[in-house]
Amino acid sequence: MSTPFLSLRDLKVHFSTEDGIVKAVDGLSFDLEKGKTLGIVGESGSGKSVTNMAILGLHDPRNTTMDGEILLEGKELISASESELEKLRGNKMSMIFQDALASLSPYHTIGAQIAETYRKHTGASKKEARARAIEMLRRVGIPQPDVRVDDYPHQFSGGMRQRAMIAMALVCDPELLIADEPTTALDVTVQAQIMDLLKDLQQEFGTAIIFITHDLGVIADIADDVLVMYGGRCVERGTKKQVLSAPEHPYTLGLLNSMPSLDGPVDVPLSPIPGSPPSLLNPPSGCRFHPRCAFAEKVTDGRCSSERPKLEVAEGRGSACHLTVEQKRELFSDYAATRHN
Amino acid sequence: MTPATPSSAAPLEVTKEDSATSAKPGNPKGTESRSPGRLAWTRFKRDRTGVISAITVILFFVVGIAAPLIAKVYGKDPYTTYGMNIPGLFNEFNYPLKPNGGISSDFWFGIEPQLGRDVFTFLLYGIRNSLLIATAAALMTTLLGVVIGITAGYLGGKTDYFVGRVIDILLAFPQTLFFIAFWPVVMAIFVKPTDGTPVWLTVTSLILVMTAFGWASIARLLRGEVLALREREFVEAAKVTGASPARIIFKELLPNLWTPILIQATLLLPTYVTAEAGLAFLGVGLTDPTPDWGVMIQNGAKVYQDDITFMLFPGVAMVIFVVAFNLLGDSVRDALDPKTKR
Amino acid sequence: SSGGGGGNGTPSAGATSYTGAKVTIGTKADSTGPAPEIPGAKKGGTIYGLAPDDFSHLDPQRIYYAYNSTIALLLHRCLTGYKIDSSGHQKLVGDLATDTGTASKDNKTWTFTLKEGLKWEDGSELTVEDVRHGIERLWAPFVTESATYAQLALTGKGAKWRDAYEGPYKGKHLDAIVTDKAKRTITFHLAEPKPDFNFTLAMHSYAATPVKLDTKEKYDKAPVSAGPYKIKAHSIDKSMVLTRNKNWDPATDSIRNAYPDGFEFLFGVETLDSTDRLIADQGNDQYAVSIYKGVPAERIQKVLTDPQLKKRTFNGLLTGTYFYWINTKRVTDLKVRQALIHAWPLQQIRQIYGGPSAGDLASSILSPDIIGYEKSDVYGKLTKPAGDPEKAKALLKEAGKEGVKVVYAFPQDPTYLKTKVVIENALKAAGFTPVMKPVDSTSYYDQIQQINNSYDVMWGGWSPDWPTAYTMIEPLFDGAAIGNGQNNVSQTDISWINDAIKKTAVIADQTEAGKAWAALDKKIMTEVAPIIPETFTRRFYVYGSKVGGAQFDPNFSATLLYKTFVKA
Amino acid sequence: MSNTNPLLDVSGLTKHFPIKGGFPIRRTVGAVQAVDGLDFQVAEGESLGLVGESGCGKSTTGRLITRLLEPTGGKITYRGQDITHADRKGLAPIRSEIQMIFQDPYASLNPRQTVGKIISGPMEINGINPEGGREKRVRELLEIVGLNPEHYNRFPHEFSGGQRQRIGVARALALEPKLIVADEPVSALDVSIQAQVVNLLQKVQRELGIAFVFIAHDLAVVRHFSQRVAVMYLGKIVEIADRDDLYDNPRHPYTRALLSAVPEATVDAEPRERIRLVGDVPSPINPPSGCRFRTRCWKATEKCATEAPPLVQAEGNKPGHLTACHYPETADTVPAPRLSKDPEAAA
Amino acid sequence: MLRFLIRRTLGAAVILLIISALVFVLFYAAPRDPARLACGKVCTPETLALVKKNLGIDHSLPVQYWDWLKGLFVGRDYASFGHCDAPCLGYSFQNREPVLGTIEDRFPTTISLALGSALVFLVFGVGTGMLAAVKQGKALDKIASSASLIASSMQIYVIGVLATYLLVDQWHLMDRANYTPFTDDPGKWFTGLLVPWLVLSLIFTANYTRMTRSQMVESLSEDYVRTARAKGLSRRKVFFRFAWRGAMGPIITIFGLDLGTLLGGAIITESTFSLQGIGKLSVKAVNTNDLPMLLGVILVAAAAIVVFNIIVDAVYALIDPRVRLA
Ligand SMILES: Nc1ncnc2c1ncn2[C@@H]1O[C@H](COP(=O)(O)OP(=O)(O)OP(=O)(O)O)[C@@H](O)[C@H]1O
Ligand SMILES: Nc1ncnc2c1ncn2[C@@H]1O[C@H](COP(=O)(O)OP(=O)(O)OP(=O)(O)O)[C@@H](O)[C@H]1O
Ligand SMILES: [Mg+2]
Ligand SMILES: [Mg+2]
Repeated sequence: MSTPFLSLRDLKVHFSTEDGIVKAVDGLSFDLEKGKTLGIVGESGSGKSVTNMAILGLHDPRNTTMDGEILLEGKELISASESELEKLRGNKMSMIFQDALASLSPYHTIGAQIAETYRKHTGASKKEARARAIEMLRRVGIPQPDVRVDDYPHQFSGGMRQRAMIAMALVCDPELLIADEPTTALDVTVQAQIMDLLKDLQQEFGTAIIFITHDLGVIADIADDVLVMYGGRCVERGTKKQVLSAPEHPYTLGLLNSMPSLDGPVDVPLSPIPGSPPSLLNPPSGCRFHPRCAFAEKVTDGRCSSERPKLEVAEGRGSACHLTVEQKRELFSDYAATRHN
Repeated sequence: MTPATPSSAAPLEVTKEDSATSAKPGNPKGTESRSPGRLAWTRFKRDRTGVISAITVILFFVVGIAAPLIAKVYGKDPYTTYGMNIPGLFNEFNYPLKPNGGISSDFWFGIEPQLGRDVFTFLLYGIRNSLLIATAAALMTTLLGVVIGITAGYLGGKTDYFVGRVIDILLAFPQTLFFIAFWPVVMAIFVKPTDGTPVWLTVTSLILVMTAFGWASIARLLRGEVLALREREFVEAAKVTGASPARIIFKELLPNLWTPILIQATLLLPTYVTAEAGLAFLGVGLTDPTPDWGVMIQNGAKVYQDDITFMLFPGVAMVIFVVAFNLLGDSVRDALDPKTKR
Repeated sequence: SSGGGGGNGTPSAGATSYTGAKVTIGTKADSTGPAPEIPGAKKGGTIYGLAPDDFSHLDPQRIYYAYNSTIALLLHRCLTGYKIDSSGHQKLVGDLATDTGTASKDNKTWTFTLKEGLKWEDGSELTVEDVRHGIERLWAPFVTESATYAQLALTGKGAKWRDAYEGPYKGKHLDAIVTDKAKRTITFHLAEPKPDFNFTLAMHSYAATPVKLDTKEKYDKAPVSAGPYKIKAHSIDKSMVLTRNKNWDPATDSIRNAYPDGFEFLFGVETLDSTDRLIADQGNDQYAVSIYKGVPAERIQKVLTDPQLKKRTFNGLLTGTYFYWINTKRVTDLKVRQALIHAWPLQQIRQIYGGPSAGDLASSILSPDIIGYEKSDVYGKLTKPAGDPEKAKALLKEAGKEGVKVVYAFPQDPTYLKTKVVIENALKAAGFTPVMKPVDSTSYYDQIQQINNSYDVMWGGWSPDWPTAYTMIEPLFDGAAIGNGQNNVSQTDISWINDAIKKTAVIADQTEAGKAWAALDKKIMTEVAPIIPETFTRRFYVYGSKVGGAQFDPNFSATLLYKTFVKA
Repeated sequence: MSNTNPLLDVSGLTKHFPIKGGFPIRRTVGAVQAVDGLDFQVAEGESLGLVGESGCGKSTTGRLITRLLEPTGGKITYRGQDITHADRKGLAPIRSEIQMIFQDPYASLNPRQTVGKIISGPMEINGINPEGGREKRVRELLEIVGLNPEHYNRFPHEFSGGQRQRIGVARALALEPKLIVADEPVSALDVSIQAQVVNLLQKVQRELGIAFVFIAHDLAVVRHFSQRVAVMYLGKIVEIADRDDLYDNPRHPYTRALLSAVPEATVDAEPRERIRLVGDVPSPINPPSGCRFRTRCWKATEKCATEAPPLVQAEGNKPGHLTACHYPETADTVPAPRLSKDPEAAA
Repeated sequence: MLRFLIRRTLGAAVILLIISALVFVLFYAAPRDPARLACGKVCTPETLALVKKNLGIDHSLPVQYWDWLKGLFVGRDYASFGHCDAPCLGYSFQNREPVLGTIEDRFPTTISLALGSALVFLVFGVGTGMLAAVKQGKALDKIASSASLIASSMQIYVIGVLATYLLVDQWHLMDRANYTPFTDDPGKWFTGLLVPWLVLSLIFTANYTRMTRSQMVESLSEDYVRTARAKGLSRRKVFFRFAWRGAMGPIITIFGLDLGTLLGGAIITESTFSLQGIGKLSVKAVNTNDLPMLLGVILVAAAAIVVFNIIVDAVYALIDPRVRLA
């Protein structure tokens, strides 16, 4: 196998705050190929955004320590200089942020913000860049792009803003696109529009996409591979089908079970995951999920609370859990039964 | 019986040192409760600049409050014209004979040129009076601004409109000019022509006038804060349960406004200390026989060429105080509101 | 001129030999120009004048305050004037007039003859009509600030003098003044005898104003000069530039030298600031003088202890006396008034003013530059200047008024707030119950000049309008001068004083008169004790290093501008 | 159907927010027609779900029912009592009976009050003195909502989002209400936590017999929680029906589109028909004439532009299933076309 | 925009009207008589009445105010000054000059002082503030912050005299404070105002340093700044084009208000340096009970504040496209 397009090796991102060290990402690895979409799911605070901001090198070096490797086409990014990163950002790799209103400068027109990126990386003239901006807006489905190009973000609706964000991220035809919960704040109808758009664009350009969300439904819609994060670590990964229909980690299973569906039974209570997400300041020892895990006592010697489970990945499939395969098969099927009657 | 709950004024504790013992009883089974005020206090304690500034500021207040006591121990008062009464202290021009402004074991900070009062006690009393005025004015300004601002913000409608216009007018006033122009008016209202102007009256009117002009900006700020807070869901939650406007203002809104209020108050105090000095320069406020920090500096500025010492003590003290208080203000702000870093 | 408005009396000084100017009456020869040359003086250059305020009036008829007179000396000319020698002695001489005038036996008719060659700045001739016009203008409704001595003397109607004449602008002249254009004479027919009327006419209120060039109200901004300089530019409250008046003939003027080609006055420079500028002595400040304000107390030490600096100073006593009025209608007991005088801490007060150099202690009403001044010290204040609380206590006891409440009023001004401290201490020590009452300094005189005011002792001062005692004793102690806005603040209405004033005022020989006034001074102090004399204030002036001829104007307590010159 | 004696009866409910402007004197120049003539009932113990896109007026409806807002028109009747324009005093007796749960678990709790105070506050205001004292009752409530009663003295910031939402529920329960308006109570929560709260609410509804107006934009959650569901679009109810009716047999095109846009976390199930709506909800300041959905509807005709469809029981509907559409969908309608993405067409 | 301006101007006019009425009432509430001061040393009741008539204050208070107001629009005739053209602010009691003329004469000084020092404190304040924001937490940040704080806690009348003594008199580094019109001699204008500029800006600089720093720190943490970085823009560009743009608003607001206040006269500074501006004029008007002048300067000062309020709002709308003027 040749070197993967993007590869993270044991990434650690720690923040020093006045309350102590926040281990936001604590040993994360994954690979991503071109033209593929990796969906990252996880609860709020599980380190999804931190991971991806780390790829772009956007963390403030004053309070952040990064460890491990981030390789983009074999090139190490953690140790890369700021000017090297500047050349990559917005060009080879770009990012769509969750809150489009806050993430777009309120002081500049949409067009200017898109054109600026283009000019920076291609050295195009103002006129060319503007034409490019209009073209991008048209491509993401903004009506009357030649007029709206001179609007300010606050004049756009939520969905249009998100599309403008996408246009901005794609203006230099990046090879890697990171979409950080691009649809979470949007209505389902708009969300569907955006996801269609992303899929189309990927088909057209073969972009590698990292799609962050905490909604498994969205993952099911868009991703090829899925990575489930919990407390700054990857607890499970595999193809969409593998993860969603045969989860190997109790957390993934819990997530799936706790989701109400449009066609399931309605009179039984949902099966939530008890407890609340872990603190990253004082994370639980061993497996970070063990305080909420329904099967923790099934593992002998209290290993769940003392020993960090390894993430064994074989052919892109793996999970970090002390339960044996047999145990899982047995225990999980019960739960699965309660889900689909 | 309702259990002891931290009072709504809890955040105020951050400025007091003796709050460390509160909140311990009534905390069942070690579930330690950390009120927002307590958290701020913890943050504040960690801030070295803040603590040093706080100590400095407290020192000034202690010195001011204890001025009569200190003067007694020291054995002098700020009114006696020692330089004139005791031969050998002054030269023929009424400047201290000894170098460095006449500093000696008797007169620690020297003696005042011309009148010959003791600089040390005079400074103590000056600090006392200035701090009294500034503190009282800052408190009253804040109080008035808070009450008006919150009321206008919460009630909205006509009240808000009216208050808003009054604020507009007040803020359009050239304030210093107004002070100097209408100070005599204020005094004339209160003093019978046959009576001397008692010092307390000067002080009171100064406080009143400063308050009258100062409240507007605080009120405006708080009005804005209330407008924002009013939309918060917990206010609606209170409304849904039938809470009266008074209850909402005092129990729901006010506790959440302590942060801006405290910040404003800490900004106000040093401003008032210097403003009071500036006004004294323009002839408004306390005048010479009553010890006043600002008047002292101003007199010092006149004689500095011959006796720099006399300007140095009050001047340096003022710089230290204002700087310390501003730094303290910053620290308080950081502690209360850690997100917005200065 | 009188005690100045409000609280600007901060004096300062230093021990020198100067003890007040002698005043004499000059002869016709003294009145004949040109003025004697000053050794070393040369023509040319510009002298700069610094002052906190602009002149409030330039129209001579509206000039009364001494400060305005300092410029009036350069622009306006009266029938008489004072010729001042280098030691500060003054002589009354004829200015426009050939001499100091001729009085009739009864002192009710005064005749003056104009010199020849007198011209206005436009070259037109200055005639007796212009002199008369200047006096008639005093009746114009816009002239409200002038001295009133001549008006009173000419009409004899007292305060109703305005009713006697409707002013010059309705075509009529004042009957009491007769002019003869051909003979160049002007004759005043007074309603009452005035042996010192020629002193009165030296006041700038009585300067000549050209009939043809009179612009009425507007004249105040642009007067026509008859003096050695004329106004070239005037930016009100900021600056004023004077240039030579080519039509002024030195031969007609025995008083004024005019060496500089011009003057430039800069207004709005506070006293401390101007003093520092003069001390620093840089640029144009080397050619600068302070027009009116002396060195403030804060800089006296610096100025007097630096020998280089001290060389650049002159000083003089102010014309008047500073004292404290005792309201005799409220403090009716003579013993209490005497106790007050005994208790008063003169020395401490002067210390605050700046020590011995700030002035001489006063013990009488009249000041040293008054004709006939005699030192008298009825209450031994000069031997016990710090106050004699024992004696005061004893007197109070005698009067049975121990612990009596005394309300002391003073202008709210840094200096008097300081003297208040020592006065309060002294009064307490002497067994009084003092009430200290600061009064807004801008309206201080208004308030104490209300006859029904509620003050017992009031700070104040008085300067004579010319150096005879009449102008001190009459306004201060004549029963007729009691009234709102009048100067008999002590409210003494005692027949023997009133009579003595009337009698003494008509003594023709000013030396004789002087003696009589001095005796009256002593008698008033002894038997009535209506004031507490405080100081004869001394003022120091610094001037730039390139200024020559700077000397004190004993008459207006200022820099004598027309004697200055630019050093080569 | 319990329409005979509903707990809450809303008819023609309207709320227009005035827009100020004009020159030189400010006046009202227009209105945001946030809610425009709603009719629905809530029976005792029943849960009515209210779904719709952002800005369609769901929250406004909730706030009108709880009388946080003054209705512009229409009528709100609670247990036969007209409370449309009741003032604070008039509302006092029923204040304890209608309560609210809010969306934002951070903004809805006063950060300066302890949990105990937050929950006992409503009792204090309404003068309720339960047996054993308020503190005891608060501890009970905390237990009911699944929190540690010992957390009585803690401050909201010491709790996670889900826990905070439980505090909000406890506060609403403190007054033993008959009706709770829950405005997106779980939208701000993580999936894993969301289920906890939904379960809690369900428990509360069932065990205490409390009626709910459950506002949400997540159709799956609403389906799980509500017996009846109303779909709103731009200030109007476009469809209201029993749960199964609505989800299985949506008659309004908008309902259909909405249902089809929900992503499902299943990979093996055969993909549902997809309807992609284009564009955004139009502005409520100038809502489209006639049927408000027509600008995004693939079936719109002339008639839709001129005639506003009434909310009626369309042909083929079960009783109580009301639809406001001129051309309601039928079960066997061919799947709607995947709409062209030509933006111009939508604008 | 035009509507906004018209509406706000009307509002401003009302405010100024109220202020002038207030000044009138308050002025006469004091136990002082402006006529008495103008009346001179021998002030008999007859003379006093004459003076009152001359000054135009021989009527009741409301009539006086009405006369004054009318004068503003149609001019006014005085017994002793003659006609005064509209807009007539009256004649000064003190120097009997038209108030408007005097104010016009003094205004350039105040404008020069205000603008010059504003430039100085803007450049220094904002400059150090930005520097401090870049070097957050580093020594430079701390030095800049504390130095500006110390400077701002000094009193102008102290620093003013000290600066003059040292810079001018002792070391001969700068010229003595003095106003020369720019049109006369730009060089002298500059050197004459340098010391007051520096001293006056001292107290402001710290404020701007602190404000700029905090605004920059805040806006550097904005999401859209992060976006700008994610686009690959250089630090410099991110800093100036994005962060600074966001920080500008509040700074400009405060700056406008400060400038408005300064244009009403920097009273203490002008007094300390003997500069003949509006501030000094106003102190003199107070000290001489000069009602027309006082009214004039208060109105000018208030107008400056009000006008700058409007300007600030307008500028804000220009900077921030989200703000709509109503
Ligand atoms: N600059 C920072 N300093 C300190 N802590 C940080 C910083 N940035 C993020 N964190 C912490 O790191 C953890 C992970 O944050 P992250 O933003 O990656 O979560 P997320 O998975 O993206 O969550 P969400 O779904 O809410 O976006 C959180 O606990 C957050 O508080
Ligand atoms: N106080 C108000 N003043 C003016 N307009 C308002 C006000 N409150 C709401 N609106 C407007 O009314 C419309 C409906 O708002 P509402 O909050 O009810 O929507 P919603 O359905 O709850 O949306 P979301 O899902 O975003 O919460 C929106 O267009 C909103 O902008
Ligand atoms: Mg995130
Ligand atoms: Mg809502």
